[in-house]
Amino acid sequence: MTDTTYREAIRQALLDGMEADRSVILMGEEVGLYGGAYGVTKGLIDLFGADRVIDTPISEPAIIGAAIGAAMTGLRPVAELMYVDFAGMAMDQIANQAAKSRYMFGGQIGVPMVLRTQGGTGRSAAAQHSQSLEAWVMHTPGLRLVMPATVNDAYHLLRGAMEQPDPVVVIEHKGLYTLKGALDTARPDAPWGQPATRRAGRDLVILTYSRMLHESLAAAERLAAAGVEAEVIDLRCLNPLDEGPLVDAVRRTGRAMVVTEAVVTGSVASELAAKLGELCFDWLEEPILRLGGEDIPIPVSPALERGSIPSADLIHDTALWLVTRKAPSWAA
Amino acid sequence: MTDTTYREAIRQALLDGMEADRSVILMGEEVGLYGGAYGVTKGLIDLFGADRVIDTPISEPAIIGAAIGAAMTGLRPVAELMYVDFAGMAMDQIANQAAKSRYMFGGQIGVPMVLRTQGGTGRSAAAQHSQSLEAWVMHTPGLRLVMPATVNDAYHLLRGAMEQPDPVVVIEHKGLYTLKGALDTARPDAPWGQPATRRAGRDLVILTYSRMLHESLAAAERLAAAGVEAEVIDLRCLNPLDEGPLVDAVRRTGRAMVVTEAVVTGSVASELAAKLGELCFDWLEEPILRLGGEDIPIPVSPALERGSIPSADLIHDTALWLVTRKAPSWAA
Amino acid sequence: MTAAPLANAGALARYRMMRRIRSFEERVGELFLKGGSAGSMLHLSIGEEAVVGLTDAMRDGDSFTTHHRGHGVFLGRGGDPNRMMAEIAGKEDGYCRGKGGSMHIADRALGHLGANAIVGGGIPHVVGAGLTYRNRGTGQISVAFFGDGAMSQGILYESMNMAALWRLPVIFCCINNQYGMGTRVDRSAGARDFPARAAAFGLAAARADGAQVEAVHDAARDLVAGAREGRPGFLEIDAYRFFGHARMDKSPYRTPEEEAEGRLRDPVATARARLLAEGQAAAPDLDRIDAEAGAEMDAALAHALATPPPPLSTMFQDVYAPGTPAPRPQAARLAAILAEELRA
Amino acid sequence: MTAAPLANAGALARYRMMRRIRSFEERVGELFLKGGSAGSMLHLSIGEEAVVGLTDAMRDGDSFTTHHRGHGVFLGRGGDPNRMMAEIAGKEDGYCRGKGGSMHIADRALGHLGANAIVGGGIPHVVGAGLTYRNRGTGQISVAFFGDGAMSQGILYESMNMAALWRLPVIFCCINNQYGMGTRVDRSAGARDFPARAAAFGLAAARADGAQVEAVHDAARDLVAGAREGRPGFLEIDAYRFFGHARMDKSPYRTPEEEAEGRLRDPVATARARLLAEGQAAAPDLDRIDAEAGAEMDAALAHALATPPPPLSTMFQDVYAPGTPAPRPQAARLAAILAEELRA
Ligand SMILES: Cc1ncc(C[n+]2csc(CCOP(=O)(O)OP(=O)(O)O)c2C)c(N)n1
Ligand SMILES: Cc1ncc(C[n+]2csc(CCOP(=O)(O)OP(=O)(O)O)c2C)c(N)n1
Ligand SMILES: [Mg+2]
Ligand SMILES: [Mg+2]
Repeated sequence: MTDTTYREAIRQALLDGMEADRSVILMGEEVGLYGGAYGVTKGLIDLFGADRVIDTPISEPAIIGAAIGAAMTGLRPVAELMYVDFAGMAMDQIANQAAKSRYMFGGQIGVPMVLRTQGGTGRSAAAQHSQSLEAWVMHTPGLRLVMPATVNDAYHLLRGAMEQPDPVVVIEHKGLYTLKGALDTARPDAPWGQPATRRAGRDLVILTYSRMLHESLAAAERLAAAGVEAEVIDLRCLNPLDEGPLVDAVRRTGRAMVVTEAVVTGSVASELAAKLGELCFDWLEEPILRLGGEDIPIPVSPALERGSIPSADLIHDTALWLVTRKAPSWAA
Repeated sequence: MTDTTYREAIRQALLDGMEADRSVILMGEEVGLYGGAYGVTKGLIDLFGADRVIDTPISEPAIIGAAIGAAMTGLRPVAELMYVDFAGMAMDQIANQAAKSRYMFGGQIGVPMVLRTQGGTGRSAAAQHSQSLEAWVMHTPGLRLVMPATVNDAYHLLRGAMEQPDPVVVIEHKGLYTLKGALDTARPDAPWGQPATRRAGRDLVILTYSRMLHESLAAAERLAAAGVEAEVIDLRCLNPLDEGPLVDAVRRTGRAMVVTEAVVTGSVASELAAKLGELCFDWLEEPILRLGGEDIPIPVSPALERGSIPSADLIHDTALWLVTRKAPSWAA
Repeated sequence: MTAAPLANAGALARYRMMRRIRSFEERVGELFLKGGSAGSMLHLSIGEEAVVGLTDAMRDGDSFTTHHRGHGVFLGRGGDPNRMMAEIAGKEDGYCRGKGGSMHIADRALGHLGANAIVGGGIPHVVGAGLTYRNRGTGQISVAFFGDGAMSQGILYESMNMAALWRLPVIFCCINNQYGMGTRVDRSAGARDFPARAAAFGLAAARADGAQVEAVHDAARDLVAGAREGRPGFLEIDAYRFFGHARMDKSPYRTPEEEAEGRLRDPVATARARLLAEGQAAAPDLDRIDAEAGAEMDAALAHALATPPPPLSTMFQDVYAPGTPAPRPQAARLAAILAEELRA
Repeated sequence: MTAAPLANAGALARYRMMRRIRSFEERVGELFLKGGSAGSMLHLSIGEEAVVGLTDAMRDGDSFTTHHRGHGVFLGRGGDPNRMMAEIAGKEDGYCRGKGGSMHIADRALGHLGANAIVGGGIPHVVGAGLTYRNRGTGQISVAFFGDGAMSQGILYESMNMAALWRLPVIFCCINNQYGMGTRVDRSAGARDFPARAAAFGLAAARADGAQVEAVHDAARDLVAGAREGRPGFLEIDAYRFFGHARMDKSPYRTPEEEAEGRLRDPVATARARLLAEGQAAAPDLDRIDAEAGAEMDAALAHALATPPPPLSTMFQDVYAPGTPAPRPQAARLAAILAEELRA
């Protein structure tokens, strides 16, 4: 167990995965010489050579397509899409090819590939470099989806993804690469595929993932000071979703919020609220609330950008209302 | 008021729109000489010439991109994406360019274009030609989204779309082109942007759109025979969503189902259930149920295809349970 | 049986294969008319049989992807007509258990990495296969088959660029049948020299007459040899689509005269005439081949009609690999909610 | 003030514009160091100023799109440095009211249809603009500016094909600065002759030395004239990216020697030397031009720092056109739920 960063943990997972399995290759824009747009793959090309760490042209559809073909024929590609925002160019290869090949071909041909990418706000990168598009992925049967929020998960969710027989989309968060934390390569926070309870609490449950976990935990701390104990569950693995523990928590507390950074309309928050609304109806004291990004493109101005996604303050205020029925000032 | 088909109504809307506004052009694969893959644009090239009815190469991203540029400079393009399934190749132009230009450019440059496409099952067209991808569109601020279910709406929603100052995605249903019904070009079923109540009822409300409207209405007929009166609301305009009438109906009946053909996880049904769960909580007698497509790619076998999406039977049985607490046989 | 010396067994074998393809496609048409096909999205490769010139230049172990009009290519690489026809009928006994159909047929064992209903969709997959073969030094190649319509898809150029850049054992084969649906190639291509496009990306590029399977074969042999040594290639097969785009299309956008002329460029008839003219085969030999092909495909058609459709429950299989949980059926989800409700 | 005859006022004007671009970009760097830029995604066009050879061949009313490294192009077409710098600082007074920033700057009035942060994203928009101009017979042209990296984007080829097919008044201008981030062009291009690619799609294609603005201008004039008559063109400007990809990049993937050599190909210094050598201007003239440019951009920088950021409420504007309802803020949504709850 060592202290390291989210960035380093991902790099370690790639390194360990490549050492464990010679069929693993990395491919993507700037993953080699440059070391990755966010420095994640630094030095790996020196360790594994240009045949296994492949700098590609700026051709997102063909990058994913080539990874699919490599996966079909025996390699285990970890393809990188530099920003999840570029998924728009490659969704055909992601959703129509990678996701559906096994099914369309009657189980004959699997696509054991990982698609690493990153999303989210926090760097004033504007509307085309700041999105959270996990909802597109989640709506696509055949894909698996994981989104690490902690340093340990950055390692374990990716390692686990590299062992799956089907395509896994791993969405990192650009605002977390410098996050520091403990990494225990022998012990995941929870089994791959399951959520992790990051904080126990009896009064309400906050369901979240990726960077919003940290805003939620900060809000929970302040709520505790006010006598409200929020349980915070990190979804980690969004699809397929292990709903059991979520259902238990929501039934136990009777109050729930789902917090995401994505545009709220049509988001993962909506999916969770709908699903838990179905399964926990008789246990609910209050509606399941969604907190998400505003329904707008992400503005470049740092203040506007920050203002467009949920803050610990907003989570705190809303949770307090849910539990105490005390209206926040902004609800006046 | 004349009896015609959904296909003809769309064609009429295009024709009337092109006559009313010389800046309207059509562009897309096979929209000209061929008359459209589903025959919708038949003959329009003869009426308006090849400068206004433009057959394009098979280049989905550039088709949408060219439409954007034309819209920015003064034309009103109606671009056709032959199948919504091909959105995967063009989502960058749809979601990063068309949707965000006005915002990113601070309001300077609008993109008044229409993207016509069609989706859904019913023709054994298999996994890459049968999807319902409206959830991707709905999750994209800046886009408007309409999905006509009736002949009259096929005309009016498209005509209205052609007058919007912002990009509108119109998703038709391949299974509805031969639908017959009344067209009154002077009278829309409801104002553009608003839902339409297709059947009144006191016991529960079924929220739906596109082809599932007809399955829902069929189910409602059978429910009536069993003494259960279902209100059936056709969303028509999915984004932005005029939620008021939906909220009223759900509060009034206390029971609601959302029925869509799309894969249920991450669907428009989830968005609706989440939103109405928030706004109608205290009025609900039962959880808001989602009925959607199975969480699988669409299989080619006609029987499997049919079995993978909601039927009038399933809607009927589920509604009956919601109202009478009588478990259907398949729930044993 | 005749005693004519078969100087070129390869040419005869290619004739036989082309005839099998022709017969197969004719039976696919019948399957549709009998109401036995899964849907109407059936794209016949009649007129394009000379692709056998390339499939015959490939080796066991080579892989390939095809477009929506790929029956002929698949047969050329050894596809089993019974399982193909059953798949086209959406039957459980089909290659894909009735999930894929005509446009999504595949055979891992034969290196068929999949037909694709997205124009251009399967092209980049051969780039990835090429990476595998290059990295492992296996000597295999991978070939993408697609139509002239895919020449307008950006992903083709991205893929060709990668193949050239990385010197991959890959071939891009454009079966130019002059049409993408109703659009003749001069209405979709800003410039008409497709090999020039490929050459500009660094590929060895050639065009061959699609009426002459042996001409295709000659060009293909060179390209295949080059590809095996890391010089990726591009081959345009200049052919004609004899019938409509799909089963419902009567091609009103072209003249009967043009069609009649196009159909004169028949690779099967041309090959037959040449075999006879060069004395490589006698008419009875060829007649027997034709009859055998017809009988074989009659049997495939009968099989496809007779064999049962997949049971409903198979719908949930193959979304994910065996051993990982299948998606929960909606009825089960609703029942779970319902059960809780009743309990509560 | 000197009395030297300015034989070629155009060349001097281009020199002035290049100097203004250089000074502007230097101030953008300062803005970042002062912590005043909105983010660090700032891509300086230093070394690429010869693009003025093309912008100067365009006319009022012509339109264009740019990539993420488009400040120089925009200035070349008349962009206002104050509003540009304010936008780069994310301020309300900026071209896009602080919503777009460096990578999403636009000016409808000047025909700037938008910078784009998606490599290749803006290229097809000029095809559409070309359709408008062709249909209306306006005589305008539209030009897409992009980097060598976009030569790997399929959408470029789709767009070039359409432009050639439809004979649109359009030009595709590749500013080849030899790098896409850390990838030198020989590591991204299977074949290096970009004009050959464009020619294979039917475009009039040329390459010009990016160190020589007049050479660029000569090539551009011909292409622009052709485009106006419906012969679309492609121009590669062969340049060098003087600094890192973005503000944080120190270019460790290339040698100092290479950089030093690349920077010898300085279009500003080259133009200055040529103006002097040919006696078209005297040193004091040019010094004054330089000083004026510096002062102008100092002022733009000061303005950007001083002018206020946009108020939070503007966030909800411009998602849709004025007159259509803005998205409801989340706080209002939650409050609505809350209010109902309290009432109930
Ligand atoms: C991405 C995409 N765009 C459009 C279509 C619809 N479509 C199916 S086949 C076809 C024509 C293809 O022409 P070509 O590539 O020449 O193949 P051919 O049918 O002639 O064999 C089109 C436009 C599609 N399936 N995929
Ligand atoms: C579609 C897409 N892929 C990748 C990126 C990330 N990216 C930004 S700039 C860049 C390099 C672009 O190189 P080039 O086109 O030569 O432009 P230059 O930066 O050299 O001006 C890359 C890969 C992006 N913004 N968009
Ligand atoms: Mg064709
Ligand atoms: Mg560059």
